[in-house]
Amino acid sequence: MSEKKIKNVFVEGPITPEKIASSIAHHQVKTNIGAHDIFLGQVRADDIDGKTVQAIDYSAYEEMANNIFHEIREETFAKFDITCMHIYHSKGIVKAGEICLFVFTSSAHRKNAMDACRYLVEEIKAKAPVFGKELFEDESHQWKVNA
Amino acid sequence: MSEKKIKNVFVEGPITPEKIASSIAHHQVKTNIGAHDIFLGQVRADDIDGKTVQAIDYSAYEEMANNIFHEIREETFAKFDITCMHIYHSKGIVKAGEICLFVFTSSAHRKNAMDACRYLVEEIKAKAPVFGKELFEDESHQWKVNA
Amino acid sequence: MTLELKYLGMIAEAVGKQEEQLTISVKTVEGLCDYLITEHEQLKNHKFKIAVNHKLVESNFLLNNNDEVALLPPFAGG
Amino acid sequence: MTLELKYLGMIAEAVGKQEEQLTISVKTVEGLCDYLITEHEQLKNHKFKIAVNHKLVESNFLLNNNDEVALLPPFAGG
Repeated sequence: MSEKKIKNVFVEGPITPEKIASSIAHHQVKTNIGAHDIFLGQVRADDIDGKTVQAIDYSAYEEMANNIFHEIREETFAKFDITCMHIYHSKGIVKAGEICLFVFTSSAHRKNAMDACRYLVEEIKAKAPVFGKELFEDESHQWKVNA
Repeated sequence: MSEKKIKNVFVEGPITPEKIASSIAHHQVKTNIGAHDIFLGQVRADDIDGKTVQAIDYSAYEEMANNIFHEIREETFAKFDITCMHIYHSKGIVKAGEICLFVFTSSAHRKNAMDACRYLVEEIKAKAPVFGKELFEDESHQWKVNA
Repeated sequence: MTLELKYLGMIAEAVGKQEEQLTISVKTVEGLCDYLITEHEQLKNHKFKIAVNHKLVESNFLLNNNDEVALLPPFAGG
Repeated sequence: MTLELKYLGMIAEAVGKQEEQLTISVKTVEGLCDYLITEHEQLKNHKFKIAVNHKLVESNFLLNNNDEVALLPPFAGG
């Protein structure tokens, strides 16, 4: 495990397309990059027993989650030859159609960027202590569980 | 093969982060989407025999290329349960650090979006009659060949 | 000993609080869980993992004074 | 018959043009290629595929009058 500073992955509310664009633009000075892969999680308006999800209210065990994200990041750098990676996850309310997860990997060649991105997404889904309360239009809710 | 209109995949010059942001934003009304995967090809400033690539000048056999992109798109829709997909490729000059390929897939669940995106990228690299002239700082050039 | 308990997600909802300080005489995570389930019967209906000081642990894990113990329901990130 | 020839990428560079109309008496793609290589000796040093009317074809493909025939060097998309 490296001595790198543990980053805060969480952003309040949805991740905006503008933030994604700005993150892409920041990589244009890195001219050893040939391929980027970006995964975005978007809140679905699922129908559940006749009610429709309006939003998800995300909460996390934040300190542990940031540690876990840090470990996942270090493992990904060890496994794949990538130039850089970024992870952002929402906390608080994210409405249906809005983005709650942004995973961004870059590499000289496409295979590493794509393999690393997929690995990160699976690891995040399995290991990050993040919780989602699906809110319905009638103010009832249910707790989301990752498939 | 469907009767869908054949789209023009080519855009003049680099694909901008703003275009990518706007494409993401357009999907926020599609609330059956849970996952997006985006692949971006970026021009590398490769060092070749002591000279550095400054840009790639892309050309294509455009009518055939658009037919091929259409076929790839139809095959991808047949193979994977995805909501939508978008492909843009640059023609003309794209400088090192700029983006020349934008592949965007969306699905209810992550696996389909990621599988479809990877399939598309591999098919495009293998089948699309697109040609790239790597330009060096001394105005010499070489022709790029996909690995 | 004294433990800092953290309840997350649907567990917080089930027990009606997000955290508490608990002074208790137990040795293992299992002992603590047995106690918590008698205190909050509704926990029986929930699956959860235990993290001590931000690391997931097994039920035979030995607790120490001032440990932070979190009850984590199924994850739903992304 | 008359063919519309298209030269792409490094092939266009090698033959010094992007397209031409050619009136010639050949039956197959192979016959056309033999002719083109005698006309443009430098094509011997290039790998290329042939598309007729925007479809890749094999060397035994039978040409028709007014076919569009493209010489495609290795692809470099993305």
